[in-house]
Amino acid sequence: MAKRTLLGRLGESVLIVFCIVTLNFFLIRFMPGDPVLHIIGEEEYYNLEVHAPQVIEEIRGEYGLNQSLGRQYLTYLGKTARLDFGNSYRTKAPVLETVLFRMKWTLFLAIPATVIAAFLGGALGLWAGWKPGGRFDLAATPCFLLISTVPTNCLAILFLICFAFQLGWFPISGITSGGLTGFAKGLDILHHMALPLAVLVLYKTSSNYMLMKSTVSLIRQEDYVSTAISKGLSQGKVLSRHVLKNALCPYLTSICMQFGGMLAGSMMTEIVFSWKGMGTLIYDAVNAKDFPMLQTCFLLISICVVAFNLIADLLCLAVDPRVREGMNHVG
Amino acid sequence: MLDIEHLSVRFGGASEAVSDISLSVGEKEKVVLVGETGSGKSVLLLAILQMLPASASVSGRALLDGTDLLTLSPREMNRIRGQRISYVPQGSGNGMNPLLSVGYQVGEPLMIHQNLSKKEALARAVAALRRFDFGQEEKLARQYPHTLSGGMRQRAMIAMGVAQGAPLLFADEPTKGLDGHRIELVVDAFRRLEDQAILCVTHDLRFAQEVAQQMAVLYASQQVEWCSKEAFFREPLHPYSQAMLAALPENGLQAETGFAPPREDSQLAGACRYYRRCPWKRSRCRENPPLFPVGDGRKVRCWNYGS
Amino acid sequence: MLGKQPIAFKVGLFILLIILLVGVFAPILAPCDPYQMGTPYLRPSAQHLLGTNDLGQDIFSELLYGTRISLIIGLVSALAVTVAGVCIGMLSGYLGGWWDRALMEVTAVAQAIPSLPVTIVLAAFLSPSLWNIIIAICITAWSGTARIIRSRVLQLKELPFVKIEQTMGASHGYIMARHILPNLFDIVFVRGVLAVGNAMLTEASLSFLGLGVIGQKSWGGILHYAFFRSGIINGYWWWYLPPILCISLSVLGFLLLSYGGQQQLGRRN
Amino acid sequence: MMHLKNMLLSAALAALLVTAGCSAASTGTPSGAGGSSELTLRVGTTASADGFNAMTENGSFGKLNYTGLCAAPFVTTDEKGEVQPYMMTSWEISDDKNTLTATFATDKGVTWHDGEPVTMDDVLFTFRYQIQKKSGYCTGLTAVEKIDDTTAKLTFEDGKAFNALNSMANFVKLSPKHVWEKVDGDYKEYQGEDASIGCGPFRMTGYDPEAQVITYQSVGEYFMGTPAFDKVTVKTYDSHDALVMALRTGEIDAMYDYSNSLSATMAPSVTGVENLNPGMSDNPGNYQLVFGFNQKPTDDLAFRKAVRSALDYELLRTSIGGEDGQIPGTGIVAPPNKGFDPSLPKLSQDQEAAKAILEEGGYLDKDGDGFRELPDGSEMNVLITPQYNKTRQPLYLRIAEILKANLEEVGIRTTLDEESVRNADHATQVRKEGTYQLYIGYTSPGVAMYDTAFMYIIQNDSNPWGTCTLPAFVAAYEAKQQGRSYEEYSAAMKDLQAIADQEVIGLALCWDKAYFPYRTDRFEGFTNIPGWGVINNKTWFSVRPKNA
Repeated sequence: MAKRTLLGRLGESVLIVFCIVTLNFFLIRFMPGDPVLHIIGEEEYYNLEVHAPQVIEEIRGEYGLNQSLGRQYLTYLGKTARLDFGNSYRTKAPVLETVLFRMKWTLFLAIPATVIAAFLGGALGLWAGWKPGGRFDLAATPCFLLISTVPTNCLAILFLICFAFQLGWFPISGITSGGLTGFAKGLDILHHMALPLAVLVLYKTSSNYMLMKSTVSLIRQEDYVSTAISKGLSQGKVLSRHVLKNALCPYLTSICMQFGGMLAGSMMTEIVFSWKGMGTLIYDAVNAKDFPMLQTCFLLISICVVAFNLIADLLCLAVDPRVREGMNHVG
Repeated sequence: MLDIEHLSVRFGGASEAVSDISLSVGEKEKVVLVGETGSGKSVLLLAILQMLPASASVSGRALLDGTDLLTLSPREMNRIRGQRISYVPQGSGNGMNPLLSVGYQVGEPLMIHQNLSKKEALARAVAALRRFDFGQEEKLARQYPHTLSGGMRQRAMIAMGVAQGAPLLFADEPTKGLDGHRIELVVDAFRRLEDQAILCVTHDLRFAQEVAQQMAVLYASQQVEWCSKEAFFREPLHPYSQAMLAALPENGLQAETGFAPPREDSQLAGACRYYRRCPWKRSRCRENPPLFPVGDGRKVRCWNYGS
Repeated sequence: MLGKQPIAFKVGLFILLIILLVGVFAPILAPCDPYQMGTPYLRPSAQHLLGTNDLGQDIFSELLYGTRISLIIGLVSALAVTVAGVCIGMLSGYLGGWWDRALMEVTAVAQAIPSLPVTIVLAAFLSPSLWNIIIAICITAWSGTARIIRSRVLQLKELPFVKIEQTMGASHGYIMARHILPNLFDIVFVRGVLAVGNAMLTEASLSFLGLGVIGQKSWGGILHYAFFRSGIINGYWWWYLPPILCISLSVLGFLLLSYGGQQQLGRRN
Repeated sequence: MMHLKNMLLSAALAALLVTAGCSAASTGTPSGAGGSSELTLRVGTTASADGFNAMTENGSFGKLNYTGLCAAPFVTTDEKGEVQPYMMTSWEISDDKNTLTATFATDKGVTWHDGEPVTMDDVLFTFRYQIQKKSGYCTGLTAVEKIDDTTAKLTFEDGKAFNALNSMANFVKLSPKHVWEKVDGDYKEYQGEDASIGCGPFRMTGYDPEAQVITYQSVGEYFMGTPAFDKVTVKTYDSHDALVMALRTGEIDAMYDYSNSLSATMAPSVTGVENLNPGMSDNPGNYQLVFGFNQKPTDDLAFRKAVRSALDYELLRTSIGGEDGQIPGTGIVAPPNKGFDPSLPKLSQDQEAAKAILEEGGYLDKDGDGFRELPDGSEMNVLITPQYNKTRQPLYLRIAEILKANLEEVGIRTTLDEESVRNADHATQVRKEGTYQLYIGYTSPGVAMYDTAFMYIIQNDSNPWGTCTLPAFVAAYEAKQQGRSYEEYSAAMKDLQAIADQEVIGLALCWDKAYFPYRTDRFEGFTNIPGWGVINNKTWFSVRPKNA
């Protein structure tokens, strides 16, 4: 039974990825703007336009941009299947290489942020949800609520101005200063990472906190919690064995979604702190109309989302016997 | 062993959810509290176990073998719960954790209070289940609560309550939401608990008749009568008790007055809570009567029996 | 009715009421015409409470007028997102079968698409009119609502009154409109109100990237020029902080409203 | 199973990690010359750090090559914008302006960065490649012939020799034949290690993609002089804001950003800061408004004159040029340019005069809606089109707002061409087809030095930009293009400015300053070339460490 569901979900995921590949192609191909302008650069383009417009057409042919849309789509599908994502219009470098390099740095920022926030938000939310209206709840909830009302880029900018520019505690931008090796470089990267990490952790913690708090405060009212207390379990055991276990399914689902979205999730923070990850890559690619780059980024992001959705399902399957037996009332 | 004296519970600034309840449960004695849904029966049990939210203020005393449970610290209370008093929640509700196996949950108190290993606790849980003749108890122990029927679940929870061997059992509406046949199974389960004292709240008079030795009647959060089962069914004193009995099918369903408590705002401040419905009401009843002792250990809250 | 609502709901409503009033009465409240140009980069003074921008326009008046466009963007986006989400979720949940599969597949695709990047791509390539910005904000935002609505409809569908109507031969449209939809109200309310806040946050992000509405005064637009006309580097806090605060305050208002609604929801279930 | 204790423990650990990151902050060494004892000039830019192909002009590598850092140009320009020798050491132009006979530094012991000597073959290879790809920098070049090992003859058509010499300055660099002749296909696609090889004073030695830093090492003795520092690092920042912060915190020594000086609105952030020179110079380039001569009503001189009188130049001056901006003259080109005519009047706002001109020209508001109609009575709605440019867009939009407000004050209804704001294609199409009415654009310092803002106004065979075909203007423009010396060029420029004054073919919106700030605490001897800043072809030989 579970095996069949699993296979079904896997097939569904593949279908979703295929849809996204298709959508990717058409979404980006229907955007206005002449990609040739960005392939050869603005100055050169205007120059050629005057002196040798046929060269522009030649380039168009070289990149297959003069073929019919259907043909272009088939070519694109074939290439995607072979993991050939082509070269960047802008830098001419192989797209996959660039994307993987940038992905590494996004993950370097996003994984610690997600993990830290998962534990921090979870623990704090558990505490606040267990004692709603308590002193901790009253102090923490407004703080986290406020954080989630500030646009990410604004908070990031304020952090940048305050801690990096005015106080000078942190470097302005980038991943590392360059010219360093070994341990010194590691420290330097940590130093560069502190501010963007802090911003990401704050946001993720606040949303995790809210989720955990509301889940726990609902579970708290469940009869089985009273039962557990009536058995004489200590508070810690009630929380860990009964409350947390029941809160885990929705919480893990949400954390998995965060993991799934992490490739694009830190975009604004990356842009503000010039962190050379996927977010800045996408932004630059949008500005440069670097279609192959955009398509590859979108594809990877989507695969990541789909994969982690699958993982979330698996985790819930492991935690919740009701899901295991295919019943339709989770949550 | 348990003596409750003038116990009242109030939530925040609202009116009392439980008001002035006095009763006692002797060794191995079965006491049943009857009253309509919403009369505050369950709150009473939770109040004694100190399981109400912080917003509740509890007054009065609840002496367990001489110690007032209401004054114990949470840590001390943890040693009472499950060990001295076990609690059986409503089977129709979510009283069992959906994510843990039945066996684990039945055996859980043993792990805490007797430091048994999981395996030993499980074996004891199976033994406890066996007391109630489920059949295929090992399999049942491995099952999850959502696969059980309401009656099964209720009996499993009774097993959970007795597995540890606590001398006093609190049961909350054990027959709620069950059909006749399943009620019989639950009654049967209760009958097997000869060694335990039981304080059970229910709205089901038939169930009370099967199980109780002593009865307490609650009306609009207030205890109105306290007597033996026999006395109650033979000769109920309070008009509300009489109305309840009259409403039983074998007595002809004579319930034309309707006896659910009226809404709070339509009650007369300070008057007897049954004033609006009472066939005997007179001017004296504009003042709420205390519980009058009327001999044989019976008590009743009505001006007709005292002055 | 209001007396029984949680305090969060009331506070949220109060904040939003004030913002709404400011938006409606902006022409009366504003000390200057926000389009009137004068001396650029004035510091805050009695005449210009928050100084002037790079064109010498009064920033305080800009803020008051900006309330309108920002609210419109938020509300219209939220309306579109919620209507789309409810329609798709309801059809999918109620009709079931192939409809359900197809619509849920579409929803899953929309969820897997990176929403902010797609929004940025659209905003970057479409002309910067108010409506295009709203389209860019809405394009993937409906999927969460659709899923939640669907699972609620699946529950509602099993309820006796719906079953009875079905056996009596009532049309699907009638049942959906008369019985399903009214029972979704609370969930729609909570999701819709959240969507307003999200749309406003997205607009702020777009403005930061230079992809916001142009020509009309909105909070995002004020921020845009504060970012790109050197308000940050020169430390003109009176230029970039007030729009951030306004955005945060209104998002807070909507958040409290939905938070209160959620509490209400939890209480009823 | 996750236990509460573990969870809290992990949370505490996570918090520790964050604080560790923070404490690293206070002990770390944010600035400094990278830890080595070598003397490094640290340059910041906003051009992206990707692609190290000397045949392209992409990214920070390509843009820095305009200064002859790694690749060596044939000729450069000086502060006055006049051509100066470099790899081309001397030249002579024939009387028919079709032949350029030049000597090259192929006997000065210059080597490529891989050790191969620079020879006349490389010179011939470079020019032939320019001919083959129809380079705009060498317009009219048809042939190149070797005379001896240091001399070659370049043949042009249409008398373009002097013109080409000027337009190739800084931009056309000598390319190593031995590297490129083995490359198949498009040179610009080549990604090999040796694609960055040049024969300039610095050799590219490394690129750190994480730090976005390119490193260059001095080659030591060089025929143009020997650099007084060992290394140059070029770090890419994402915005001018970040660049200025880095300058102020001392992360870099100077800014280079070909033709993209800091916006004047940022001037306050670099003035009055310790150890920081704002690097202000007169900008040879300018923002301009161009009229569409193919469209009504902008083809009408009366209308153009009315627009000239309607605009608020004081506001434009401060919006574009800040405190240091100047109200421009009617001749469009800015003071630092060759042939600038200081005698022409400054622009000034006189809305009453504008209204009077419009009345006289027949632009009346007959239907009483507050806006004027065309003389034939049909509705008038003038389209304002800003040039498509991502970084200048906010300013273009602000300028459009000012124009809109000013023109509406004199009764001219206007609309912003929103389509052109985001859609580069549409913007290009509008420009190519010449269907615009009011076109806001920018003349970069590079263009201003020789081609000038008039390039955006003229319509001729080789120009996709302008729409103006007034015979006198076209004649003067041709005379400028074919000038054989700076005298001839300047005379033609004076004529062009006079025509601009009389015919109102376009309007400069502000004569602003360029800001290329640099630090003064580590180096001295900078030359600030207008429109380029202190990082230019002189930098590598004249800048020296302070107190050395």
